[in-house]
Amino acid sequence: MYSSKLPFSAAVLKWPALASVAVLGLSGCTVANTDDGGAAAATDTVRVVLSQEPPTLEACESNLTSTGVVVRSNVTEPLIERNPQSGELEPKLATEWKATSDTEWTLKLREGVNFQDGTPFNAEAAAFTIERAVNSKLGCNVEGYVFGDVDLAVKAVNATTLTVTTPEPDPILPLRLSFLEVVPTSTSSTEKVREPIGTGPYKIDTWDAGQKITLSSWDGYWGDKPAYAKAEYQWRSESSVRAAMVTSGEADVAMGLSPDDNIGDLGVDYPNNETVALRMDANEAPFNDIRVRQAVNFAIDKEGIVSSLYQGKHQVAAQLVPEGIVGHNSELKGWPFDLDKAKSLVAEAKADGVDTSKQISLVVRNAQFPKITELAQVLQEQLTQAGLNVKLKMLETSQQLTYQVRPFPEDEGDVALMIQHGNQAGDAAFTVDQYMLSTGAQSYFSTPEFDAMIKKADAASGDERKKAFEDIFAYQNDKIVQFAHISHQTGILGVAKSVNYTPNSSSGDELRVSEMTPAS
Amino acid sequence: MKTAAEQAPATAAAHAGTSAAQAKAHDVVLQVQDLAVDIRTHRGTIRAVNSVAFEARAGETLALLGESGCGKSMTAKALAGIMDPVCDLADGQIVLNGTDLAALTPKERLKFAGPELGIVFQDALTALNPVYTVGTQLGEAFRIHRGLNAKQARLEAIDLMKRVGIPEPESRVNSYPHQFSGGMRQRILIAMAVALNPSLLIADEPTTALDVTVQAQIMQLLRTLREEGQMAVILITHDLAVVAEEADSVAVMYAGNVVESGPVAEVFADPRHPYTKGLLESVPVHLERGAELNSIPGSPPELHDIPPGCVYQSRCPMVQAICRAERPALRPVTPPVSGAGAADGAGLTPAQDSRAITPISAEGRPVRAAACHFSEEISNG
Amino acid sequence: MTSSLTDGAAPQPSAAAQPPTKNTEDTKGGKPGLFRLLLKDPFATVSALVLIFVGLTALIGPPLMGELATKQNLLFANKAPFTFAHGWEYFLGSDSLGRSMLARLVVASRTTLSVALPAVAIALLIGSLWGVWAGYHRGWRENVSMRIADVILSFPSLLLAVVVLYIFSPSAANIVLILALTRIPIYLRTARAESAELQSRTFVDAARTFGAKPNAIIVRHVIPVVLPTLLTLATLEFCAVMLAESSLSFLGIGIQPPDVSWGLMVSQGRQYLQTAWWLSIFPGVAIVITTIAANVLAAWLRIATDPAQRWRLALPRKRLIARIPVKEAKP
Amino acid sequence: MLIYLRKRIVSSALPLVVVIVGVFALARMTGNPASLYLPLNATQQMRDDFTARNGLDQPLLVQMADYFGGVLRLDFGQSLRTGQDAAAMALRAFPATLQLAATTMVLAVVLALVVGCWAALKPNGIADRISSFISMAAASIPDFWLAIVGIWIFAITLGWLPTSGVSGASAWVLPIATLLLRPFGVLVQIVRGSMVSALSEPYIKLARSRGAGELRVVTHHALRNAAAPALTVAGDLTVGLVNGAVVVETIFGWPGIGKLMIDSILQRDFAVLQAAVLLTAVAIFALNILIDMGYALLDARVRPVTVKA
Amino acid sequence: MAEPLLTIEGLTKTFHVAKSASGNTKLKALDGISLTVGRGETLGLVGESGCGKSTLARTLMMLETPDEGTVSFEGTNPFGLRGKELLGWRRRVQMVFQDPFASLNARMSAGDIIAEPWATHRSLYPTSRERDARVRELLHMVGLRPSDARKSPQEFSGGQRQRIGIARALALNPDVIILDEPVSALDLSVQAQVLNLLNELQRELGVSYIFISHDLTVVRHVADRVAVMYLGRIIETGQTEEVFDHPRHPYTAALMSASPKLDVSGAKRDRIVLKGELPSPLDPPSGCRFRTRCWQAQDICAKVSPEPQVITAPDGRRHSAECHFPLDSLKGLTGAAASAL
Repeated sequence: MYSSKLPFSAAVLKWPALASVAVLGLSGCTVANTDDGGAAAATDTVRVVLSQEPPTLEACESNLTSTGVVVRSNVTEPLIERNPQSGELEPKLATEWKATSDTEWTLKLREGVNFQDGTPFNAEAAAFTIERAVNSKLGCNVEGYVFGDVDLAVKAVNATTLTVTTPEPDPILPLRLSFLEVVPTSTSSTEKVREPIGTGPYKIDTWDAGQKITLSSWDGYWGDKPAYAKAEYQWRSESSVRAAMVTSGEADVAMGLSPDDNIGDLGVDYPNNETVALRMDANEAPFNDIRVRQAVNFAIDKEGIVSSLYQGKHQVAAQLVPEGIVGHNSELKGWPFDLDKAKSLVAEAKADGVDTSKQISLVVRNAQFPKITELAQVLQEQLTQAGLNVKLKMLETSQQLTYQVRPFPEDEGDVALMIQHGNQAGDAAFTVDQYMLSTGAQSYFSTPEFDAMIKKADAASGDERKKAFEDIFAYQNDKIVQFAHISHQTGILGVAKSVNYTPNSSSGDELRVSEMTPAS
Repeated sequence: MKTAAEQAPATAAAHAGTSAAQAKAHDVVLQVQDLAVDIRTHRGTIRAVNSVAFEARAGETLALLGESGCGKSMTAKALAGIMDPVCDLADGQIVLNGTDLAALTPKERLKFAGPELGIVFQDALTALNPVYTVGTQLGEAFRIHRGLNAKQARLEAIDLMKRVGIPEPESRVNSYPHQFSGGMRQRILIAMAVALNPSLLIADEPTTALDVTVQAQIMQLLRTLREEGQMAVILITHDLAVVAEEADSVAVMYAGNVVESGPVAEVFADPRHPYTKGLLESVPVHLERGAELNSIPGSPPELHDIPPGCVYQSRCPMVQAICRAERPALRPVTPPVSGAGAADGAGLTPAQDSRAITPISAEGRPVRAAACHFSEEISNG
Repeated sequence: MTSSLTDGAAPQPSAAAQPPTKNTEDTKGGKPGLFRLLLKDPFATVSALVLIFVGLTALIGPPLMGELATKQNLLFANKAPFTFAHGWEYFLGSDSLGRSMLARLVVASRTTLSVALPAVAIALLIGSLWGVWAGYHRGWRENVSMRIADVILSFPSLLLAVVVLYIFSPSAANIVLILALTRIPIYLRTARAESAELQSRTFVDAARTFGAKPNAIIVRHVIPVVLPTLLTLATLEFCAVMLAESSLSFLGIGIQPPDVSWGLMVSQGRQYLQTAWWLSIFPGVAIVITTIAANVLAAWLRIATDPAQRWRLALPRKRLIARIPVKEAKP
Repeated sequence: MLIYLRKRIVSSALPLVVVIVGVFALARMTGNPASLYLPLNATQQMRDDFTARNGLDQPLLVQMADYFGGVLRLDFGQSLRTGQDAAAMALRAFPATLQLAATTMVLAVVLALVVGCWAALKPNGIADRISSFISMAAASIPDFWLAIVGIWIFAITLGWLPTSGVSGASAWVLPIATLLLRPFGVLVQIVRGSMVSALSEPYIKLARSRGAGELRVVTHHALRNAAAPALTVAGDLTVGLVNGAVVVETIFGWPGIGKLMIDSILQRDFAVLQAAVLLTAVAIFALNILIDMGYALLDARVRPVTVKA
Repeated sequence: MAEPLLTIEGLTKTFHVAKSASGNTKLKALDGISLTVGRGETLGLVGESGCGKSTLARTLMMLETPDEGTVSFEGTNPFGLRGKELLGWRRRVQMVFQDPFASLNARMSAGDIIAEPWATHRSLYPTSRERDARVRELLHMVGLRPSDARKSPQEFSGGQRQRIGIARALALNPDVIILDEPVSALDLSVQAQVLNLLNELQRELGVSYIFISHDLTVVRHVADRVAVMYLGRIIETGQTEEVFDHPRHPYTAALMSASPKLDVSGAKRDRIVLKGELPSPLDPPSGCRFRTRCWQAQDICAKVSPEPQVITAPDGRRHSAECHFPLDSLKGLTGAAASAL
């Protein structure tokens, strides 16, 4: 040590001084190691702030929000993509596709596309991608969400032709395939890969774990060169901090803001396809009586909630899917707020021997979306007004999940679960199978007729399919009433003045850097 | 740090002055007059030391004798300028080699602390800073007053340790206080006090916590140092035997007042204050085993509750009306001449002056003085 | 915190710092009553009043507020404070659901106190008794106890919170449990240190010479002496516990709505900081004021219950400000 | 010293094991992580596969034996969340926390020493009153609130500092300021208290009697004696920072161990949690040894060689 | 000599301490102590700090357990007792502590302090009325007022506190009271009062005292017999006058000589000032323990531990000293030293 050489005669001063020298030395190292990204806003870099660090950038996990935002359509690309505005499927790495039989689809692949490691994209890679994500033991999220337990038979006919065979007829297989991000055959199929190689306009540059991820544009991209040479991702869990970063010029785009973050005119709204609703367990009293479930619908002041809590940015919901999703029933109107009606329905049920005083647990996941705590308290208050005995249970994610998916906890009494459902696929089947079938992973109950309606709709296609799902939503509101819909949400994105970007309904899941341009 | 550096030249000069004016034996080094110290308590201000006067002479030991709470330590601290924050110097002069310390600001006094005046505390363990080596502490005076560097100060410290008889000073200079025995710690304290050859050394109960064999060693050391440096020593103690053996003159304190003073042999042989007399009789010596000791009844008065009149009135066997009415001043008493007491009858006409007279005699020898209306009678009795 | 108290209280002021005779203090006038001493210190008095006010609010406030704290009015959300325009109940503004801030603060005070007080009390009780026992007996009991304290201290309390919340339902009682458990070592260490020191005191030896049993000695001699220090510590801990509770709320694993505590209010109000500052500022100020009051009182208590330092409080205030060393020159 | 160190290490090993066993058992009481890592509509087969793949179907004791076997081979398992080596994740996050904690504590100690001494010079004086009020207030403000207000004022309104992040020295200011207040507040009170009692010690009087001036008395004689209690408390506070700068790390996006720990608790990422706890426990234990050594440096009486029964 | 009440035989106590500089961890605080105390007798125990006086007192009070040796109290070994019998022994031997401030719990009233022993010995005064009466009686005995029972220790002066300590020791009606430096913390005038009280109580109650003190003047005043300790051993014992007037062990002589005398004549005397320091009890010298400081040590002193030699004075008073070369009271000391004794 240098202690003997220090010019301090007083031993007292020695130790703090030494310690601070040591600490400053240490901290100096970090500061030096971190390039000064925040200070100078280079115009060739777009800086995005997320709400959390992606656990991985594995392509088959890209329907995890934070992973997808970085990876999808930036680093990797799917065969087919869905236009978030029109809902139409559009070619990406596949140029065309058609059903060649009830159960077989044939895809024509784009030529002249290379992966970022230089290997060419071909049917073999496409087949590998599907095999890896759907049929392997990797346990990819996309497998569960999009394909269920269905295994697909994939065949590379030639370099540019691929056939996919499903065990059952699947009219929306192309839509399902749009969730698969293509990776080269060199990708491990036994382990998940943190930093994938793709065909997208950007490749992963660096990942400073805990700090930031940098993407840089890839020269070998088959399409147009994006406007920004680099994209930089950081993450902050406080939404007010994310907003502040945009206002203070430390970031160009901030995800997942709340109306109260005071982002001002830098806030851009977009429909994020998320719908909030209460799911009621009709297997227990008092929700076993439909009048009580109807009463819940009447008791909730949806207009009031939307206008006050969400500053009018959300829409009152009448069904689980918003506009733009195949099967959305635009005829349906939200239940009117009618407290008296609600009270009388509860009274009626009570008169018929339903134990309406039994406690209902209102189960809510902490911090699931902005202002969820406030919403939960409003709901509790309003249901109480209607004469129900509601106990609010705010739970953390893991615990709440035990209520959300089968098998549901036993002996919990009656439960009203607050759900936030996002249908990112654009087809109501993804909603209805989950939430309304009697065997649906997130459904409490159904009736045989209703199940039959759903099965039928699943197999249908085209306008018939659309109509079938519209009927399902109407039927649920009339006869089933498992849900009390509250609102279709609106996402808020903070976008700095220096960036031109118009978000769309998929922006919450895939944020295409190539769609961003510097403002003049 | 800076202030210490600034002080250095000034203190060096002061020191040089001291050496030049090095006192000859029996010269009065310190003269204290009308010293009064107040303590602030929740019951108001109380006077802990009242009109105390004495003088200390070069090469001699003055003992301040008294029981706990009599104000003797307070007096010592007032002399050294290290009183507690709740205490105030209310009155009096402390003339040390011609300078009235009481009139100086605390900062000015710092120049005297060390070169002119050293103090030794009773509890050597708490009086030494536990976190520094004894060498550092011994050398500090040299660094402050002579501006020596650490190395030079260490050499001086070793020298000092030799002077006070600490074995192997070269190696022990780097030891910490807790690594020394009680006796050695006391030696270190003494070394610290005499480091700059002060003309006055105040020793506040220097041997109370020590065993008799060690006490004898320390007393011997103090004697030697006193003679070497012709220091005036003020020895504060409650031990009559120590006073008898070590001191030249004595001032007996009671409840903040000096009640009797004079040469030790005279005072002990012929006490002129009932308190002194009572103390002397309390010592279980020359008595049959188990015989009743002649104890003083009661206990000293509370400082906030000292009655007007004589401070000793509540315990005095010969108290009279005047004792309750009027506080006797410390005034010279005549040496006992056989038969003279009865003849001149001075004891029956108490002095009217309530102000203390500093008992200084022209010949340079301390005179006997007592603060009792009936001091002559005690002598006779 | 722990050792500060022990270290702060233990060193005796030098003999001379006390009044000159050791018994001057109390022989005649008796000891000045704690209450009278309190009145002499305006800061401590104000602090005590604040704490009494908070305590009373928590005790009788919520029933007085009735439904006001839960009555929502979505059209009346986030109304600014300091106006009587909307009635006295909205003098401190309304929250994001249009509830009266005043009523919410009052109701939250009860939750806050009913989390902090039992948590402190339980930790105090267990930690102190354990620590006193360990310190009195020394030896392996002491070693094992200190190791256990080490374990608890280096255990992630957040995990504990999640475990308890997962296994039991989120309730104030469980938060109390977690906070109490994690604060036990604080008392354990302090009580042990004090008790270990006490068990070698002469009056404890004296009791041993009569053949008194260890437990009897602990009850009669150790606990009464250790108690003031521990109570002072508990007062300080009260603040720490309130802050810990609010941090848990921030992380989403503390008090859960519809229960409401000051910590939760600060935490929930933080997203409105720029649009409705009063939502988080008022409960924050409530925490700070209560904490400071408790701190001041603790500081005062530490001196007031120490027979060796007590006299300091009784000194006339003005003169105390004198410098060290006292200016010794004549006026 | 070496003997002493060896003894300390041995005596700390057992609590360390107890902590890990406790964390291991408690973590597994928070439920199966399958639902967090699998899609919501995952089949029972998928759940079973997941459970088996991660060894969560084994009896707790077997799992624990496996884990400790791995630890002995320096294999701390893999993160469920990121698939990375758990120990590597913990080790990567730790320096950020350590730097933050160390810088904060050094600043807090230095500031507290200055303010505490200043207050102690005139007990109950104006400076004392002010500093005690400030320190109490500082110690009683919820840190997350302070952090957000700080961002609001200094990053948004004034634009002086970045809101968050780790890039550049200026990014350190707000997190440190936020973390600093509580240790500072607590330490000021400790330093003040121990300075007041140190200043009334006989050796201080003696130093004055040697002609030591006020500054020398404070910096030379009292401070070092007053430092010991401050050191204890600073140690405890540092433990708190090392263990729990969670809130500040969360708000400022500081990639530290606290954030890692709470994330892995909430995400049931057991291996990472265990690695993080183990690492912090070892660090705390090392810190305690450092503090003991600090004591020994400050005060020769507590040097282990001379300790008596 | 009075009938022996308490006999101590070969009492040894070793403490284990953390490693010392020399690597020794055994501190022999008591090394083969043998003593007797007769009924109604006062045994003075003299020695410097660290000599083992207090350890001996603590061992007799059973605050420490001896490694070797026996204690016999009217033929019973208290260390073999359990339960009721043990309490019975504790009742019969009591102690007064040195520091009247530390030995009383400041949070109890004087009455409670005096009555405290009865909380353990319930049978002694079973009703509160009896206890109150006895407290008043004890207070009176030690010269305090009955109303003092309600006061707390802080309200008393040092001497009064020591009286409370004595009253507490008397509460169990003991046969032996160990007085550990009972007056050394007191002022001279108060010391005399307490010594008078102790004498008076002994006369009235016939209790035996073990009087531990470093103040030779006081010991000479109160003790019938005296034992001088040095480094865990009793190096000289005998009747008080005999030991004081004719010390046989050089250490005793030095101790007497070092003790300051109140000699009002003012004549200065020569004294034996011992060189060096008390050796560390962790590393006591071989052979005779005093040899390192003894002015007449010879080779044998380093090799052989001296055995106690019993010396009978011409008047029949017996006296034993552990020294190879016991001083002859007439020739052993320098003239000056002898005259000072």
